[in-house]
Amino acid sequence: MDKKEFIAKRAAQELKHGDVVNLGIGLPTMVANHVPKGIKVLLQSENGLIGVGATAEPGKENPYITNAGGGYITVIPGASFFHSADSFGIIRGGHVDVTILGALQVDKKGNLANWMVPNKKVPGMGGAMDLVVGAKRVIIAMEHTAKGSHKILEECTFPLTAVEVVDMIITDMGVIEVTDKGLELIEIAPGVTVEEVQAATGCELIISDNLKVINVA
Amino acid sequence: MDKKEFIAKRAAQELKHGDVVNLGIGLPTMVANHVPKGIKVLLQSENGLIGVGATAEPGKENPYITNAGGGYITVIPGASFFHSADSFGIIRGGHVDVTILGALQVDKKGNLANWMVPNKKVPGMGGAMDLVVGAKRVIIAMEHTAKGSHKILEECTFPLTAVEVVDMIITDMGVIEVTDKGLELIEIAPGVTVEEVQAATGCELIISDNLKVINVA
Amino acid sequence: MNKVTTVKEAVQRLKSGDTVLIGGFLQSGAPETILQGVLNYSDAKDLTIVSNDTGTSEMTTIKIMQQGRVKKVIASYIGANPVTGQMLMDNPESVELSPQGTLAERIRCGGAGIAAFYTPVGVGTIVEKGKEKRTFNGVDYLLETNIRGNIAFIKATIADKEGNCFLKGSTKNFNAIMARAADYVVVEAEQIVEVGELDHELVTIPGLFIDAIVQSEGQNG
Amino acid sequence: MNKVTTVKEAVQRLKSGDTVLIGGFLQSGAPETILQGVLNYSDAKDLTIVSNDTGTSEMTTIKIMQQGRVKKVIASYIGANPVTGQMLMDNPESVELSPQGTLAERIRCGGAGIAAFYTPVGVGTIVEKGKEKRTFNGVDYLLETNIRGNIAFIKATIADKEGNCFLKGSTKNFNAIMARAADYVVVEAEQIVEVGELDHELVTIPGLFIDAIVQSEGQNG
Repeated sequence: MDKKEFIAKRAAQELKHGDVVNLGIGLPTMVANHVPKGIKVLLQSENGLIGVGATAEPGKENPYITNAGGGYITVIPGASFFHSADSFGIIRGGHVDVTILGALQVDKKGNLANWMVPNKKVPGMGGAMDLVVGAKRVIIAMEHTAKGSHKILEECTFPLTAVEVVDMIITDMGVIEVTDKGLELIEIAPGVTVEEVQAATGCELIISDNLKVINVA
Repeated sequence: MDKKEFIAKRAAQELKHGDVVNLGIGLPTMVANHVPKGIKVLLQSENGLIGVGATAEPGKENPYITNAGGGYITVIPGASFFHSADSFGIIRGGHVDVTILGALQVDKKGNLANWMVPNKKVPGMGGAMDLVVGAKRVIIAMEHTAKGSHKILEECTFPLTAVEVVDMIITDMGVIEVTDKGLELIEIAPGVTVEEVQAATGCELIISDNLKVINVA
Repeated sequence: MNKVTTVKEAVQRLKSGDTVLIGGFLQSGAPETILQGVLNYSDAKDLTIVSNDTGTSEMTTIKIMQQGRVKKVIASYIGANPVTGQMLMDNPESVELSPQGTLAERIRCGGAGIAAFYTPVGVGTIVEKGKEKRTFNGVDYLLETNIRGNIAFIKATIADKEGNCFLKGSTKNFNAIMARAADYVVVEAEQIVEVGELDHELVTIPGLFIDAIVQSEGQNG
Repeated sequence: MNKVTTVKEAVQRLKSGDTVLIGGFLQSGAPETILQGVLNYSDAKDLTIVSNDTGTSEMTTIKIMQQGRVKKVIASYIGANPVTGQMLMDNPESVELSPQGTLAERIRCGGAGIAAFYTPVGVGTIVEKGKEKRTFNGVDYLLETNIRGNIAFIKATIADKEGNCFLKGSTKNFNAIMARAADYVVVEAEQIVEVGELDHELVTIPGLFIDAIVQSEGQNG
């Protein structure tokens, strides 16, 4: 299985029936394809809709329905639309149950850096700062390292998106919970050792007494 | 002509084509019946609509269309509806051109008291404070005195609705502009003398060099 | 996610000490069926009521107040409810009057995660008592803080079973903003339809804000 | 009060030094016909542009920027417009980045007479630089001030001749709030209809906010 698909599948297991969910661009968007059967979530898109459906089929794009990446999408029955101030009222007001986003860096306090790399062209934070502050639960879904260099750190070195907001980190190597005591590895990918996860992580991991193997069958 | 009708007719002359107007309950509501021909104004009601039409005919009340007094009304073509926060966004944001309201007291600085009488049951300010601060132009339409006692004063004695907001006072005796120098009588009712207006007013009036007689023919 | 329930069930969520947001503007869009349920099926007391006007003498809020269950009111206009007027005379601390636009904005901010805002309304009046005054670009403003409820009772014209609501005409008033500003939101709907029957563009309140839906037994409006 | 005019006429209201609110979200609901008019018929310069994203390389805002007519940008995401990115690198003061929700709320407040508000977004990040931080109920918030424009350019799906606008689907975005926050508002509409043809309940922007209406020549959306 592709790394990204593996991460997306595991992240989808975090969703509960009825959750209002906002998915970041890229890998997090793939989570929508793996929502467990019997579970209905409402996907919000910060540009102004709730009830995001599948990507529009080529040739069937509706120019009035786009997502936050500018892509043409569909909506499900019960969807609705609103302007940007109301959309971020939903987000900032704590009405989004879960947001799943990518990251450049996360640290042991749950600090998040996912909007700019120093000395590179700055794309702007878009809605990321609002989302991670406003959502009840923030899950980072990303590859464990960036071509071998650590992304999970003692302390973020890139400019922060927000302070102490991350609840969980889901990677190709494991599932980590952000706790008051630090980062706790609660699940590990099949065929990976705890030592390997630790070596790929820039801060000390607490290993759960009840460590499980990720099951995305 | 009835005093109130006289005042309402004169007040209606202040409206310009295209104005967004909010009329208070009571006498000011009568202004709507006297809008000059060829002039179209948009009446806003702070409970959440723009494009107020005539009062609903008995038996034809639409329960979904009421005004700020709870009365059943109609709407004109091009009307629209919105919630209270958006309604007061219109008002506070300076998008109402004129509000015409009654008053308990007005003073020479344009201070207004129109929401409570000390030691009487307090009805609450409703939307009055928002309206007089937000509207571009505030016109008071009222009888010149309250059964002989002054309502236009050196300084308001009742709790204020807002500070220095009144632009014009229209009464059964005259039309007064609030200027930097004080209250200037610019029009006088037919058959009334300047001395009578001054005697009915609790502060000194500046008499316009160009004093006209009110014409509501 | 069918949220339809009975009035009796829905009002069990009301607890003593709660702050309750009650939608409507006088009789327009008032959640009278739910309030009747509070009267009949709930004994919650020490309530703080947030309402534009606390209704009129003919409506139900006044009856709940007459049972001695309301300790505080936050409103903008109370001239049509003599019990609220009496409360204010007996104990000025028990009724907080907020200018109508300020009240609406405080509720909107409560739902939108804004802690407080600066408004020019109330400067130089008794409303400014105890509030920070601050000048921006030469104009004075008052700092007003947000309002949230433990529970909100609102009325809709049509609701689908997931809670998407259409509020017709001028019934949007405080209903549309209160729905966003409470931990638990009960809507009474004149008509309850299947999901998908309500036009996407007619949704005044997205269903995500709604926790329980009951059939309104009131008149239209 | 027929507000329909030509693009050429409408863009004459743009003056050098103006703050211009430009609606849309990337290509969605972007007022491209008006912006083409600015490119062709206006020589206003020293502009401050407020836009969620300043568009993409294929769109028109970038062309106006390439003419050297934009001195400042306020936006939340500029990754699709390399000229804005370059402006930021060349002169960090010339591009103000605001979190998207903060940007939206600043504009809404500009239209609603609110001077400033406290948001929890941006605390502990570079966004808090130079801003007041204040604690409400144990949570830190930043004070953000409102934004108004001298002029706004927006797009609607349908407008009636008095300016009542329907914005379909996700094209509401920044268009619906910018329409309320500028001294002069120009809307391009895909379809212009007589007053009364648009359902009261489908009005996204009441006509009172609109000063000029032009026929959009752009694609749908």
